[in-house]
Amino acid sequence: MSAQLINLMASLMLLIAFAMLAQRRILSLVYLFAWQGAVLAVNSLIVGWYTGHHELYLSAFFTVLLKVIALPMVLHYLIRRLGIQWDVETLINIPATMLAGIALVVFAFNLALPISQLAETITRGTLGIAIAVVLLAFLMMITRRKAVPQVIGFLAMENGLFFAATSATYGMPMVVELGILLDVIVGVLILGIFFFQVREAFDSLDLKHMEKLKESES
Amino acid sequence: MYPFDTAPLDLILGVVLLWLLIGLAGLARPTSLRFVSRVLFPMGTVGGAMLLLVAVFAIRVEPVSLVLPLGLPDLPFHLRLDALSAFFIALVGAVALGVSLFSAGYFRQGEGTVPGLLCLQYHVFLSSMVLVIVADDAYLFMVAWETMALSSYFMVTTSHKIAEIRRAGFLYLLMAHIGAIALLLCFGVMHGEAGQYTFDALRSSALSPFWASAAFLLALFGFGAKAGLLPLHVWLPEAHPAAPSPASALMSAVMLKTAIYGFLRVTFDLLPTQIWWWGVVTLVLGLLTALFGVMFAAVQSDMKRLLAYSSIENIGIIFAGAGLAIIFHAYSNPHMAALALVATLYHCVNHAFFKSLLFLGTGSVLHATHERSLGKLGGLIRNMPWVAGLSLVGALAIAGLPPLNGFVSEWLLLQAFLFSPGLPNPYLNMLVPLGSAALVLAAALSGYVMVKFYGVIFLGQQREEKLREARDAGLWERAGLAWFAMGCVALGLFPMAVILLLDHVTLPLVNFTLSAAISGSGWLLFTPVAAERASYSPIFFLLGIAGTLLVTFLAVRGFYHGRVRRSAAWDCGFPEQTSRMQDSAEGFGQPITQIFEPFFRVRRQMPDPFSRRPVYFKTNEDRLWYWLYLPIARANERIASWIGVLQHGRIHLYLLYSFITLLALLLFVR
Amino acid sequence: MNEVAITLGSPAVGAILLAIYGDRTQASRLNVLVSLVTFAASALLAMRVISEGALLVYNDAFFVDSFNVFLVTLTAFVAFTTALFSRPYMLNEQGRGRITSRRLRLYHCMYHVFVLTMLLVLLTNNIGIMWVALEAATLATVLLVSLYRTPASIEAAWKYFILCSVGIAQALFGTILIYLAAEKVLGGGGNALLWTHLNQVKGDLEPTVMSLAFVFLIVGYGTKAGLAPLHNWLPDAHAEGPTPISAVLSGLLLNIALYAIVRCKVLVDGALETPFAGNLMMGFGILSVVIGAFFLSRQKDVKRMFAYSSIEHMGLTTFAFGMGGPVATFAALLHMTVHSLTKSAIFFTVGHAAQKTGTQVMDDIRGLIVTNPTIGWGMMLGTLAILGMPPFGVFASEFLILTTAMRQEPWAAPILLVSLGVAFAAMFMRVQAMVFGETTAKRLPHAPALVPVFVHLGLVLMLGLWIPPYLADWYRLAAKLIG
Amino acid sequence: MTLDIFVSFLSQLTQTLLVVLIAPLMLGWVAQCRAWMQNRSGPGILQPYRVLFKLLEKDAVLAHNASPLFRSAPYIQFGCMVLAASVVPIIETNLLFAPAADVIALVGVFALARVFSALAAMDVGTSFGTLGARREMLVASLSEPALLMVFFTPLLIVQSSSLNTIVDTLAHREFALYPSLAFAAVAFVMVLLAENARIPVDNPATHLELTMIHEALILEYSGRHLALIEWANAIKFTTYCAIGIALFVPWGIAQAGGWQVLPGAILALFVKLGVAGAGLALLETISAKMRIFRAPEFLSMAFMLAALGMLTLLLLGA
Repeated sequence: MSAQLINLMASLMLLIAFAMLAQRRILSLVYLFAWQGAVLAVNSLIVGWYTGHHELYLSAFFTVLLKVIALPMVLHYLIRRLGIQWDVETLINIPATMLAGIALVVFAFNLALPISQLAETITRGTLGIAIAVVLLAFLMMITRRKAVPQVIGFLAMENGLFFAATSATYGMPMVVELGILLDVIVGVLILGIFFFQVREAFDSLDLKHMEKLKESES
Repeated sequence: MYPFDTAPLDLILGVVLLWLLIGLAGLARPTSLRFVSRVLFPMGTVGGAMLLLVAVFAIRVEPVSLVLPLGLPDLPFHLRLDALSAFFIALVGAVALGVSLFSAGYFRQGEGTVPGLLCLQYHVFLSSMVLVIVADDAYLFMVAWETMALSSYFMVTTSHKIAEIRRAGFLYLLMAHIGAIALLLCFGVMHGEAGQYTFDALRSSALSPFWASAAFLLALFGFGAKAGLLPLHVWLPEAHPAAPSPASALMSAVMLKTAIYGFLRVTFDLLPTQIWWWGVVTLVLGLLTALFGVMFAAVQSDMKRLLAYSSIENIGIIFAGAGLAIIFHAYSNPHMAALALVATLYHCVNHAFFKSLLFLGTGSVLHATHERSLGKLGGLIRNMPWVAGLSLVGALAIAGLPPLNGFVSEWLLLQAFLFSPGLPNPYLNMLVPLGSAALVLAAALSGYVMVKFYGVIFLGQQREEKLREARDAGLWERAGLAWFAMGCVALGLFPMAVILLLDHVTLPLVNFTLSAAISGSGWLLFTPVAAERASYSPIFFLLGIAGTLLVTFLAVRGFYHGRVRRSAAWDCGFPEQTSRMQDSAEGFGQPITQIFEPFFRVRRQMPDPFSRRPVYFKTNEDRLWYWLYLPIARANERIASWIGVLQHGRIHLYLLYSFITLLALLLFVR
Repeated sequence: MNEVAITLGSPAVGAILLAIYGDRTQASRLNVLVSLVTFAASALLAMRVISEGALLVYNDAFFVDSFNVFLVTLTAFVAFTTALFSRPYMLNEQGRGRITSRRLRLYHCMYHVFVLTMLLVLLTNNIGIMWVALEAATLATVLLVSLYRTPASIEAAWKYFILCSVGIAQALFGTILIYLAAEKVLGGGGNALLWTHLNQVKGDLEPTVMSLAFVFLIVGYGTKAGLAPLHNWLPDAHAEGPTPISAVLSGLLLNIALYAIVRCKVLVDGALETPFAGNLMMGFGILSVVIGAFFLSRQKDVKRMFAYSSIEHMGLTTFAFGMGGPVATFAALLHMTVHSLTKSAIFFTVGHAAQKTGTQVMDDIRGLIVTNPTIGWGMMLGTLAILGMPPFGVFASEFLILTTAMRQEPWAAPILLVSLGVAFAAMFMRVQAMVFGETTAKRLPHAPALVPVFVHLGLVLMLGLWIPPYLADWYRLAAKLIG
Repeated sequence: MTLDIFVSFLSQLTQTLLVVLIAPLMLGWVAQCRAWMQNRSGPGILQPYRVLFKLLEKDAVLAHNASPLFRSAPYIQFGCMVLAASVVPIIETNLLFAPAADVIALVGVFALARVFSALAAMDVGTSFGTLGARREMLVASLSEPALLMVFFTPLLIVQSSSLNTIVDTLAHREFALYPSLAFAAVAFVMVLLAENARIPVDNPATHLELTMIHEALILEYSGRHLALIEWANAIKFTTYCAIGIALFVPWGIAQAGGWQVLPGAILALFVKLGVAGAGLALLETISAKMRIFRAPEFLSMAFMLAALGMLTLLLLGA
């Protein structure tokens, strides 16, 4: 029963990750990111409930607080302030990206197999999905042309890592969890400041303006 | 035997310390010329004399070694003084003595680096050379070696505001560093057990012939780069002229010899075996270098460049001798190996003496006339009799004329060459005598070069007005020059004394001494092999010439008269004689350019026949520069630009790099 | 144990104080003072570790052994000298109107946060916290890199932020994997991430997981250490940030990241008993050396050039650590030390040179030795030192590394040597042109503080000729520790 | 002991004086032969002596800027040549001075003299003087290697570089054919022509400055200086011939001291010199002077021949 639930959550994570990869509009990206956070939180609740690791509740609580409420709000605010809610053109066209993503998933599952055999958690099957989510987020960062989607990709990667942590080891020790969360918060704050700096320097968040520093001619 | 009660190595270290202190003292009052030149340099002279004295006695004593509490924790500085190093130390001391004397009167205010700093560089240079020679482990050797390069680099770039000098300095340090890298590889190849890098460990390391040859070739490359062996010579004619004359003298006279020392040390001492083709390679390279150097010297029009190229020639001769020694040693013919080795070492000393003499002479000329180009000098024998007279000795000696020292070493080397038909290898029997012909050609051409050098600078009419104000060198400078001139004469007249010292050097290296053959036939006659085999007696020689000269003079005066009338030069009755009618430096070199045209990269600019003020210039460049060095530089740039494409400025690509790296590694792990 | 407290506390306090008073005129003095306190505390700590051996404090939260304590001292020392240097430098920058007093406050505050995070990375015993602190170090410096708010600096900061964060995210995954492997041996909970505990049981850790973990870790921390091909943020960040930051980034942060890698390598080696981790590090090392060397010969911006030289030297150090064995590790530690001393000294001189001439373009910097001999000689000697010219210490370490390579990895030695030759040609040509020649440069309002430069170079010179016995033992201990 | 030193000293003295005195005669003889071959009644064999005495009588005229080097050069050249003459075994091999210089040192003596003459020529600083110096040094620097290669062949046969030993062994062995020596002999003649400023390399009788080599060197000399130089050159020429004789037709040279053999040796010497002079005269009559830049080719030819001789020796052992 629990296993099915967890696997459901895992597949939801993967689905959302693909959706993000495919998504063109920034705002919907933000919503997807929020959903991902929610799924993550639910997942840790379930795991915590079934395995009796009650510190997972706390981490679930923080996840909701941060990744379902705070970050999306901040991003939403930024996007409206900077007036960039419109669609994001990607470097490679979407279908190609999807194909690459699928290849990555296969690779991730293969990679996860030996590990998940070692792990004796009930959630071990989902480790492959966790790696897949991380790699997909990575891919998304590579393919996106604007600054904000890149950041969202980065946060998605963070989610993937959390998911991996919960699924592989029922979460990291509390200190570390808190530290990571702290880093994420600070990072996002800095990013907030940063967007404005970028904006005032290039009056756009398009990364193609940020290709001055290089070694190759022309 | 050994007169001092302190161990020789300690005394030598004391001198090194003294020199370093003198150098630092220079920083105390960096701008005061009087302090530096009247106090510090004379003290340096004392150090040089001390060094010479100690080393000459130390050649005879047993090797002594010492470990300093410095260096790497597992590899402290090891020092060792055996006959070979003592011999080269003596060389350093002798030259340092003379050059310091000269420098005491040489430096002027407001020429490039401040005197104090120059003094520091100068003395650090000296001490580093001594340390190179007494070093007994790879680390200390490398440290001293590079310190030597560094300190001399700073002296080369003294007047760094001139672009050519900056370029010369850069080229010099680059080549020195590349050579040092090769040496590092060489020591690495020879590594002893458990990564010990003391020379003892290197000696005891068992090397397969392949690795031994690798080590040898690396050593040849590294030391050749420092000595200016073809094709690694390009820096030398740039760097040596750029430095102030005392520095040039030290670099040519001693620094190149440290390379010879290292080469002999590695080849004969550290490497377990010698293979005959090593000798052939060295011999051929040496002869090529000698011919190349002398040819280019013949066409130079800058007096210091000319001397630099002549240094290349002499280095070639020295390497040829070393190669011969290797061949004989490899074929276990100790007597001839000893002969060749003695010739090599003897030529090292000789070159040190006459090259310092000539470089210092050019220094005096430079200060008297502010002119380096031969085309603007001439007739200085009238204004500067001292410098001219002493330089004449040097010029004759470097031209290899009896009874001066240059001839002795070349004579010995030829003797060694003439024995090669005794070798078991038929090809060598045929080829080595031809090599001797190349050697003789080089020697003869060096005579040509020296006539050009001396005749154009000191003889003839003065080519410029300002030369009339030229003043002769001061006392200090004369003293320095005189020291070297005396050395040239003494080394020429009393070779036996030196040979007897050199026996202590050859004995450990090729385990043979010439003393038996020499002492066989008195001290008057110099017979390195056997009296009936070959003999040469400089004393008789001098007596013969001088005696006849005296007799003739008296006879002519007695039977006839000594009347002399002065008048204008006849010159086949040409009405007017201007100084521009004499051969310019280019003119004098022209036949050489014409005969050996293919060796040069000649660029001429002929004047237009109708031009009011005709301009003519001609440059002879080094083909190797265009064949070897520029291609390498271009290749480097091309690779760099290829790699440069990687850094494209797009963050996506950078992320992609990390991504691919990650995936690749993961695949690699699975 | 209170040394640890002061060492970590003083920068924290300093950060808070300077966050409030950072814009006062005396703030820079306070800055120096705080760094001095940190340095003093770290020195005391070092003495105690030398006398009493490794110590474990605050129920195993912090761990000081001979490996990290020397890095702690080094970090605190360079941080202190950099603070000394940055005082006149920043005042000059303010005078030139490149930064406002508010940004000066930000600078002072963040400087200490940065130092704090680095010290935390070194001192903590928990590899999870190590990760957190390293990420925090990135975050602390991002805003410093973009301090000038020029488009270039913002671009650099953006790349720095994204690349390092993404990279370090991989490191987090690696940490998770280690945790996964560890909790089967040590059981769950906090102890499973304590390095000391892990070190005791490293033999029982699951090899496959550990090797996977190390891949993620080296990609992650390697990005921060500037290993090619993950180095791309490094030259931009060094070139565009204020020079004191370039100095500490180059001299300290890279070391810290490398430290993290080595700590993990110890565990992985214990678990695998194959040279897997070492080979991986050697590969990255060689690649970095080659790429760094060849990039050098394309540089026009002086700080960029020295950034690439840092990449090259980090590569050399990584290679040495990868070879392993007492000598190589000894050499690597020595190289870390001399590199950070020399490189920061060079950046000091470069900073003042750039201020004098008002540009970082090397073609416009000429004749430093004429206008300001100290700067000129500092840059010349520093460059010669970093290029591995004896008698400076860099040569000592390079000598050991190369000779060991010749013995253990003969294939690598020629590659390294050629790269070193190329690097020499490229760098020395440019530096000579900057130091020598004619010039027209003006004086600076605030006299440059060049004492740090010559202190550093003096130390490097000493290390080339004589390594003090206790320092040598210290290195030996550390080398034994790392194996 | 003392006695045979005394004997060797005496024979040394006789030989040296002999060469010094007959040297002008040799020149005169060659000139006379040439005259006869060209159907001229020549000036007579003793002409060179007359010239010398006339020159010695005259005042020496020096240029204003002539330095001491200029005045001392003739004496040095003369001294060098006398030394050379006294080293070569001409009438007998037991010479006091012979060990002072072997063949290599002998070449050194000639080089010393040459360098001084070249420097002296540059001293006054006239256009032709420098020109002469340049050409002289060029020719010399090419002929010296050839000369040494010539020496190497007999030297390798005898395994000794001292002329005494060479002559001793060559003169008093049973007659054998040495093709290598033949090569060497031809090369030696070519070198001899070049070194002594004879046709075809140089023309001692020329009056066209632009073709001068040796004459241009001594343009500024006059009076006793000129006389000494001419005499020195005569000695040089004779010594060269003597060397050739000693190397290639040594028969007749007395081995050890003792008066009874000397007359025969002297007689043999005169005959050989006479023949050699006549041969040279013939050579000079039938050949014409070549351009200065042909000289290198000429000398490299000589060098090649000498090297060939040595190689044949090493190859055939004969």
